[in-house]
Amino acid sequence: MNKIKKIDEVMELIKDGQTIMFGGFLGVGTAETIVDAIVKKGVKDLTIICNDTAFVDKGVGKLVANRQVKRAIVSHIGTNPETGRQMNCGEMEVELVPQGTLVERIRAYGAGLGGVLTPTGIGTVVEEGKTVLEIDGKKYILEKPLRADIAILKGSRVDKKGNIWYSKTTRNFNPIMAMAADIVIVEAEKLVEVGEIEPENVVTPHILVDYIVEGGER
Amino acid sequence: MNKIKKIDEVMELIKDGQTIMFGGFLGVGTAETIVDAIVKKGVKDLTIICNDTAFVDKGVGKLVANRQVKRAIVSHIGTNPETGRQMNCGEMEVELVPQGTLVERIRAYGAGLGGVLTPTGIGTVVEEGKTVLEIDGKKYILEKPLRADIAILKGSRVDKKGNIWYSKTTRNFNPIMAMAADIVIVEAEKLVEVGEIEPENVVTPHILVDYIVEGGER
Amino acid sequence: MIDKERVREVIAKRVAKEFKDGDVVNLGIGLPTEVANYIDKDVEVILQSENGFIGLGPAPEEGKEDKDLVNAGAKFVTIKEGGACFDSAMSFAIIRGGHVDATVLGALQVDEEGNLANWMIPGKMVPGMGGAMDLVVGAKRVIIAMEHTAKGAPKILKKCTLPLTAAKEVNLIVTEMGVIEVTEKGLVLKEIAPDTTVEEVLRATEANLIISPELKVMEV
Amino acid sequence: MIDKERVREVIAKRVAKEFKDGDVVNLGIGLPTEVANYIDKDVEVILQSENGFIGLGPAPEEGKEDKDLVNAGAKFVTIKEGGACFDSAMSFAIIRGGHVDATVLGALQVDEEGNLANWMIPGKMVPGMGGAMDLVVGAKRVIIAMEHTAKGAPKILKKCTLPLTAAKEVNLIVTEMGVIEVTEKGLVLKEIAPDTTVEEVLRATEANLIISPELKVMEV
Repeated sequence: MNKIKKIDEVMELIKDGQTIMFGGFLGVGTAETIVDAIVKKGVKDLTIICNDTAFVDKGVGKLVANRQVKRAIVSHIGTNPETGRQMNCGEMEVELVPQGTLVERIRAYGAGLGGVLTPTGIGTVVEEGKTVLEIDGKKYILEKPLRADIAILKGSRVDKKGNIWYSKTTRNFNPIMAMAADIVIVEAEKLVEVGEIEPENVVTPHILVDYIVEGGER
Repeated sequence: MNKIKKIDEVMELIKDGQTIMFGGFLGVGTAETIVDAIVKKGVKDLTIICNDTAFVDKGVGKLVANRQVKRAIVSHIGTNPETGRQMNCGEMEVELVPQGTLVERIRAYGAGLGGVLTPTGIGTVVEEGKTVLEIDGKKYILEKPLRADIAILKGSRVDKKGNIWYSKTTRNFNPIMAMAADIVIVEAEKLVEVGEIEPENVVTPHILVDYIVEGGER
Repeated sequence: MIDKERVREVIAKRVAKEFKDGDVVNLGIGLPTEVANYIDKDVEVILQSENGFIGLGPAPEEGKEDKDLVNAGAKFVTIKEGGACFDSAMSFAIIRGGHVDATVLGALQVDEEGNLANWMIPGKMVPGMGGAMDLVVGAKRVIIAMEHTAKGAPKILKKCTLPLTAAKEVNLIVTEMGVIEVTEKGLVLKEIAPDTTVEEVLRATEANLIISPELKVMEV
Repeated sequence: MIDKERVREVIAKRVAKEFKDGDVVNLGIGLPTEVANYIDKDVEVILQSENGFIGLGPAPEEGKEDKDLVNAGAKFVTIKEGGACFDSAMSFAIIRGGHVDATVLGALQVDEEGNLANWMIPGKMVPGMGGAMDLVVGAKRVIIAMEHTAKGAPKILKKCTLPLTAAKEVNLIVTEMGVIEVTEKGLVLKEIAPDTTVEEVLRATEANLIISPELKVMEV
């Protein structure tokens, strides 16, 4: 099984209307080479799931700026004025989710759980329209799992089987999203030989990764 | 803050009737030096939370054999005939929990979640007496979080601040239990200098660890 | 009547044919573990061990055991190049989340609805379910590898009488007598062992069996 | 009237005194970030950064930035020796699970019940809550570091009018005018800035304030 593909090969998998998860926190840990290719391909009506919409010229923000996003499920949009503008004039839908809830909803899908019971958001607009359970005297919101058609990860070191190691703060949502999508594509900053990452230091095991694209340092 | 203690110093924390979590899977990844010291101290009526009750002469099985355990919350007791015997004659209570549910209940407490919604056990005795929720057409058991007074971990390499790295299959329940107890004690197989474990390869961050005991290889 | 060892070999060999290149598989303790010995060399199957790793390899040579590296039965094993270790939360996220393609387990009883009982005999054997309940619920395919009968008594029943491990999760049953698929319509006998008659299989089975119109001889 | 910069310094300095050796603290963007500059050198405070690490250090020298190492505001930072990196699920498990001793955040409004509004102004500013809601619910102590008023209008109210970040989670409010504790009985003014009168504080506060019988002068 050779998972290593050219960027054009994996672009065939990306289609209008898909739900795509992107790792990254304000663009750090986002697969920029793949994002650029999606911008170039110009697919429309995407639902993106990401921590935030980054910046107009960085990370998934570029997809927003290029008007390819129909809906964003994120915790923060403040750094990308284009998201706010499109949201306010009804061009784009935004579902704001507390960051800890967002990552846990993704984890719930990936881990086969029915949802998340979190105290975060109790007494706020976040609880509106949701089931609230009282468990041993404390209230929790039942938050539903989140899945995607595609998850796009950025790995600092990726071995040729697909095992991933993340440098510093590039890890963020990447390993969790690796569990929650039908197809998982990783952009490798550095492609290394199998065995170069010690088994204990692998963060995302290769069985979760379908395709590898070389991205280089950027 | 010096977290490094002599075994006698940490033994002062262990008392009759406590709930104690022990990392380890059939004894692999269990802090044997600390277990031996608890056997020697002879505290009684413990509730232990562990993957299993290991063997009569290995891991937490020694505590069972020495009749220090009032109640065990575990997924498996088959390798320790003493557990079965004490359970059958009413000397000890055993709550059997599916392994994935057990670890997720511990994680739920440590992560501040209200419980776990799992499909595991639906249609079996495991669901008896529990709340079952139907979410988007599928049934899930609501399983409650598990906490402990003390968590006892085994770390393969532990730095002097308390950062832990686990070798091979010794990891198992250890990192999850590190989040779910009031006091966390780690037995270090090898104590290393701060900085020897790369920040990315730390599995249990030092902020979760209260005390370190040197254990050596065994 | 073939001897015990040959029975286990027949079952393990047949189960091994169920996998395709790249499959992630969890093998239970006992007979299922032996399946690994018969996987075609051209098929790369990645074994998951629920105590916390993928890339489970064979037992080490004597004297080369690593005290930190065991399988879910606490036996010394090896890890293949490219393997990865993780904690139990991740291990069961992988299992329950559907990232394991198949699990192979033994059974005390299986029934027409695909219900499975393999974890306890009340008042007699209560070892605990370990990871079995999660594996059966979470794996994409559940394959039961077992002897067709226990001391002559059928194990494939109309309805399980022992406490269940999981309801309606079994996909395939492989015994020394044949291969049975669990379908919406019931149990379908798809393959039959050489030198065995359909009548013999029916006699050894309490459940209703639908005989596949394309019934084949099991390769053993 | 002291100038803006001095106001921020006064607040950050006073908040810095709240920590004891070994505390794990998460500092919000903006003024709270400045608190790090005033922590006593004998007190080791471990800073958590919700984008995924502990051991947050100061900004790197120019030219020594690591593109992979930023804080939750995407600013280049450093990691102290003994720091550790993790994913966002672990980061928020640490936060929501009560493993962070204190979080310091700014506020648009705080009220008598300890309710906090700091994430949106409907129709005007909707940046999203980011990690704030989890931090406020999960941290053992929630410290609000903010200017006492906004363009002369009180920010400490009887009842928040903006959408809440969390209900009843605030423990302490530090402003340039004083230090206010949220208690069961209401808001207690515990410290007052030098050269400030109780009357001035009351006038700048909409909420009822209980004046502590041990009212002290704030060290700034």
